[in-house]
Amino acid sequence: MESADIAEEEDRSSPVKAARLSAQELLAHRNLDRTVPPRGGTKDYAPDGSQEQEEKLQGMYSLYRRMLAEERVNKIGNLSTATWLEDLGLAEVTVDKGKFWHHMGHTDEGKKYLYPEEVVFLMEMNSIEVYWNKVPLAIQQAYAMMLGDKVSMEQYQVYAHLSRLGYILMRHQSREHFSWYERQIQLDEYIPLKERIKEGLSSQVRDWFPSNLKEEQASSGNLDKTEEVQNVHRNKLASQESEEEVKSASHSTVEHSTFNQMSDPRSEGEKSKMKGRSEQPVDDEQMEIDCENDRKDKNEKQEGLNSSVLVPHEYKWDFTNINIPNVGQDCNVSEIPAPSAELLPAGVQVNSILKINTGAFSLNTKKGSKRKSNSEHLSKIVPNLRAEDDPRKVSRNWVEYKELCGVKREVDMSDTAVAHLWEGDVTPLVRPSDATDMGTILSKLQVIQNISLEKECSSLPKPDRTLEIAYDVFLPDSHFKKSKPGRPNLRVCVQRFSDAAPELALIVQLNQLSSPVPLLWAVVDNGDISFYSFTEADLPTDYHM
Amino acid sequence: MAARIPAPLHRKRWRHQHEDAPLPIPIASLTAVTASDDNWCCCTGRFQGDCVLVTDLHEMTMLYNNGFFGKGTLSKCGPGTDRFKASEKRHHQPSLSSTLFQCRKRARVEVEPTSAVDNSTMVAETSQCEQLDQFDPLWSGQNDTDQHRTGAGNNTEDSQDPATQDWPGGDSSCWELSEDRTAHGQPDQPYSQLMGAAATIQSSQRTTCAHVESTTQRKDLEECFASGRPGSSKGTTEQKCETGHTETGVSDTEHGQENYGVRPKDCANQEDKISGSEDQSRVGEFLQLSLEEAFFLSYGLGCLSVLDGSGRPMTLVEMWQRFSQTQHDFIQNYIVYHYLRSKGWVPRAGVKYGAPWVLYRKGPRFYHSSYSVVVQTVDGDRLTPSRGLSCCRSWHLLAGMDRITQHVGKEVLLCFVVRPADLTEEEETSPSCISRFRVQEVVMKRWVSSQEREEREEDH
Amino acid sequence: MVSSKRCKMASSEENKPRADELTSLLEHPKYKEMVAYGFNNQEQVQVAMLVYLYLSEAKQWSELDIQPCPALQLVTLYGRPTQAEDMQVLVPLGKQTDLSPQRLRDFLTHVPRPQDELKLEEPDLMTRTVTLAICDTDSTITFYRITDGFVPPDPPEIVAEKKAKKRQWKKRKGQRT
Amino acid sequence: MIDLYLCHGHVYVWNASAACELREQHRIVGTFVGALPRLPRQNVRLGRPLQLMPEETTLLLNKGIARLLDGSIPPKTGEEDLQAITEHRKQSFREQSEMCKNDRKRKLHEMASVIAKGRAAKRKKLAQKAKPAEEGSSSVSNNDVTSSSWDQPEEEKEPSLSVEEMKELEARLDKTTGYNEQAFLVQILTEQVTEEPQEAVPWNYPTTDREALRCQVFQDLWEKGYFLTSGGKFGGDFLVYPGDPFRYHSFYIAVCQHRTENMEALDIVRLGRLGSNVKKTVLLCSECESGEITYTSLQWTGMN
Repeated sequence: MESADIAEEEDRSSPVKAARLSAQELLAHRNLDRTVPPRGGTKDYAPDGSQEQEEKLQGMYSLYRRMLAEERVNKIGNLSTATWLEDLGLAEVTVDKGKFWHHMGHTDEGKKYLYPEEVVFLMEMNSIEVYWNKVPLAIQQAYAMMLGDKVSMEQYQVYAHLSRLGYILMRHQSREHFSWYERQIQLDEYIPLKERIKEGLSSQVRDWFPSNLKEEQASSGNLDKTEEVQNVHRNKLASQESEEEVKSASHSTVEHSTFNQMSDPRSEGEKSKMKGRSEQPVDDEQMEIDCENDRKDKNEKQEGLNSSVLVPHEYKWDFTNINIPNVGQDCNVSEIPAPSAELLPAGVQVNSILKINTGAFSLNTKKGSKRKSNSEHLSKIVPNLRAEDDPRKVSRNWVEYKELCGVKREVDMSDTAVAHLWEGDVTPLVRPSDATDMGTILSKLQVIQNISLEKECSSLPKPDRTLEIAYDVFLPDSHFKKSKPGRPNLRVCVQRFSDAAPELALIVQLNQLSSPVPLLWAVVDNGDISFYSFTEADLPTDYHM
Repeated sequence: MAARIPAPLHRKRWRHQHEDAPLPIPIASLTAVTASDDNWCCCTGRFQGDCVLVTDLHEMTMLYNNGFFGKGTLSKCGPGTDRFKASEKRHHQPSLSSTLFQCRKRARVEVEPTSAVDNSTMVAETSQCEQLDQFDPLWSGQNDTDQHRTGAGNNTEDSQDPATQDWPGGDSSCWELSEDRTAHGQPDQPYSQLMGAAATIQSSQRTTCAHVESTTQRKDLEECFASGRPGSSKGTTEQKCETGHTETGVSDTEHGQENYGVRPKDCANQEDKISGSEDQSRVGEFLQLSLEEAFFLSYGLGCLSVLDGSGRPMTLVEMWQRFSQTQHDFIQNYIVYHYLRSKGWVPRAGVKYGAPWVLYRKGPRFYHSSYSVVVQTVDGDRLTPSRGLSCCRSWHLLAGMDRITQHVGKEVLLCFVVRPADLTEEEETSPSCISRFRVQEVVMKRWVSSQEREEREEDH
Repeated sequence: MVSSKRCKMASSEENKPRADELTSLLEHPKYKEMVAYGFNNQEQVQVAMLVYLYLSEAKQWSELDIQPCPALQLVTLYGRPTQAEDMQVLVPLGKQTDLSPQRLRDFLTHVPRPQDELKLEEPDLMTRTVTLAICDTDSTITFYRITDGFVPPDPPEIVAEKKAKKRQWKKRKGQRT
Repeated sequence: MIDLYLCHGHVYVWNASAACELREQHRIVGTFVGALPRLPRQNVRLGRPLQLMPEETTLLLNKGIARLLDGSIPPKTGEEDLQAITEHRKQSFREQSEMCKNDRKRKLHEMASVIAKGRAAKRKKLAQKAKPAEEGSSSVSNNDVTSSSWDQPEEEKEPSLSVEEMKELEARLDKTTGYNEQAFLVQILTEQVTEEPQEAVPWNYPTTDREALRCQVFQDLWEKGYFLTSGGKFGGDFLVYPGDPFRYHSFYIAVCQHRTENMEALDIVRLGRLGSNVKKTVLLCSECESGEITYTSLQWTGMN
């Protein structure tokens, strides 16, 4: 009205100024076309100055002029309202309508709040009216007031981009408080972070599974304690006390129930007391546990004792890395020649044919592509290693056997063109005696290791720059509950196109923080968003002969 | 988290999918013969410029077929496998042979005045070498050869007719191989198949036009017979064909004459002219190994001897040093090459895709490559980029790399070479530093935000 | 010459064929000519020879020849893919050659053009286009064309035409094999 | 003069006709980054604000086409302002209810004959029921009397409502609508309403050599008549269009590189391949010694 009048008075050549819509215009918006205009047909190669091209272009222009000028109009009855609290950097919801509350906003002391990106997004969705000092804000003002500080423009663009598609985005809860192990067994989903910090729940878990907590490393006391526990594990393995501890730990892990662990009633003090009296006989209760443990599979216990528990750090069961061999009929079975009897101690009988499952490590080939030659292979197996030169030497175990094989086959290539390669300090990795099968050859060649930084997280260098994971992302239509969000499907961090490309240290660090949820890098190029993932891979060793 | 992620695999539809041995060394489980010092495979290559050239036909085919090392200088992949444009062109422009001839002739004529040496044909090899010595002292050395065969045969000399100016050697060794196999009384799979049968009929190519023709294809044989080139060369070829591929060779001869009656005659005429004055500017095909491939064959498998410019075999340390001087990113590229090879994958030159390597499962004969490999050295302390240009240096380059790679159904594999922080320059001059490097593969993929939704909509 | 023990086992008979093959390369008049230019760039000579052989032997280019470019210390090539096609000027390069925009400009300005018998639809294009033959160390070659100024992409008609040609070619190839 | 707003380092155009003018008159395309009001939950077509590349901003300021304003000036909250806003809203509600009423009335009149028909039919039904009973009962109103007096010609004549009837209906309308706040429409402003003149703010771009080159290339290509958009997705700096991107595909992927900046031959291959994949020419843009921009086209030869 009045502002519209002002606009009328403006210089005709300049664009029409912003205006509040008149009642008439508001009503007209009720009948808005809700379709997105077509892309304007197939594009031409180049302008040729023809009338036809010009008309098509002008058609597009007028379509866009109309569409872009459209405003957001809604019934008061459909609109939520909120008040922007500058000091908090939050909007307090005063009227809550619609379904957004289902996956947006949070409550604190009985009040409902929205994060800036949530507010701006809802404004753009035409579902909330936001007041600041009693003035309703325009989106332009919301951009200026709410974004840019804690939420960068790029971050908002990514948030809006994904939200428009129906993804549900939650601010990423820094999960550094959870150890890698805890995350792996999804413990983090069950204990709200706040609770965890408040109640100090983590301290016990931390003793068992020391994480790479920043705080932990910062506070030397904590760190000492961790080391102490580790030492105890190492030194007093023989003692029943610690064995008991160890067992319960191993069991809880194997059975995937750490809740026992966490509800362990013993306090810190009690524990240390128990360490002290390690030479004393065990009490009944512990005996009972021991017996129970004994009843369980002994191998399981043994495994737990030997591998993981000694160094709590290694206590990780990464099932993506553990290959469970396929012992079924459907995989390639190669047979390797029997070891030479001369090298084996007397009386040792080796089955004439050793079967090895090569299929387990090969790639996902289709069933149809299975080689026919298996049968051919079978028929070709002949005794392998030749007679021993020095019959006095026999091996008592496999390591010795291998060594003997190596020594025995001291390379004598002097008659060949490649003899000089075996002279000097550096010699070829594969000796003729190693060329028994592809597996052996490859293992000889494998002198360069994969870094597998995962296992060395404590020694991981800090990246030069810091970048935070911005959002946890849940797929559209996932049965999302704000109260119990569960594990997100994706996580996303935000970069500008002009930012430095990700360096390894950063990739590793962020992947670790996000693990086991895949992390996406949203790269924003002036409003254009592309997503990339950088997955630390470990290509499978692949052989098929 | 280091994860096993499925590699993008696209199987090739290829007519000859027989699998050769995966590496050019005798592997007991395949040959059923225990590998030992005296049946070890030994090839010889020549370090020249920024690559290593292998010239022996048998070695060439073995290195290519058994593990896909190197590339034929005149072919798209393996030596002598190329039958693409040349034959195509000939089909339409029968006169091209003559252009080629003209071209060669011109090449000769133009050089003659400038060269002090007599360029006349039929020069004995020794005198050629002398010329060479005068001309370029760098190459003065006589080439060294090796005994490359398993269970060295004695009919090598027989089959090598000294009058044959083309592709000497090769085939014979192949035949010898099969004989070798029979001698050992091995059943089933012919050893020659494992160790490079493709070489068998290579020699036939010279009897047609000068360009390279495919090896095991019938047509080559047809042409070979049809061209009816007189002389000992034909004799040997026929003889060989009869020995091994009797069925193929003989039965197709007449039939071939019909089909290609005109063209080969054309060629033959040209050939006659050329052979009349012995076209000595004709150069055969080599197998060109990249420095990384050569070093792997020597250091990893111990089956390649590399001669330096003077024909002296180089030790591993010498090779390492010379190679890293020649190619500034040799070390980082080698580390990645070796690492991937040691996992059973086949890395090959990736220049076509703008990457140092492209990575095949099994080999280019079976699958399209799965990854474009990008190499970036990082400092062991900080894991930050330390040297070299790579497309890891900006989002622009990464985005570009991703686009190219995606376009051809591959993924980008970033290989970070972690150089130990305490590695001295001195230590880097010996290949014993190799095991101190470590590698981290990172698969880069683009994620399309709308795909999730689209897939859902498709479901409904 | 070589006195090591390796020499004795490499008997002279076996030696001959290989020597012959390599000498056929080293003795090649064009190779000699390239070396005779005396450029301080041995590697480029190697690459140039590779490209020369590939184009002459495998691709059968017509009127293929070499030309020195002393200003840039480069061996360059020129020739026609087929007799019907335009003359192209090529600069063979290793994949690791350091290039800068300035260097590319230098190619455009300094690489000599063959003066004789130019059959060009667009004569001035010749003076401002150079084909880079970029070689990997395993002898893979890729060819990219640089041109001074703006060269718009092919309009759809021409793209379609080329596609049809390619399809035809493939079809013929299929028939033949 | 077109107003650009600087907001947290980014430059936005909030006004719809300004955005259109930039494109139609000045070949400046920008990127829309806001949700489209008519269909907000999609990413295919976005709406205001229009975000400008820094190079676009630099050009517009250099050419005097636009001015840069501070985008983060908070709205005024003085008594008068508040009152004006409240007043505007009240006024709007009054008008809305008025217009709604009028609208309904208009509809009512349009529908009058239908209503009358309905009523007549109803009445007839009633009458038929009532016939056996007493006729002309006391409960019948005046209106009824009048209409009943027209009972006979009812079959032939179109039924219509009397003036009184209309009034009664209108009164009922007045009662039901008008004061239900929830039904009132409000606008969520996209662009802020500013009446006061604003001072232009400085624009600090380019700052680095690379940015300077990008600006120079952008301006040079723009002056040659091309449309340009950001080219990061294609691994380049800009996409260069021969005409409006609405109607034409881009010709070139512009890659800005300093004259002496080294790249490997491998980079050339990568760029060339990028271009050939999408049937575009790669345009290497660098400054020559004289400071002008030189362009080198890079294309795949189609040869292997």
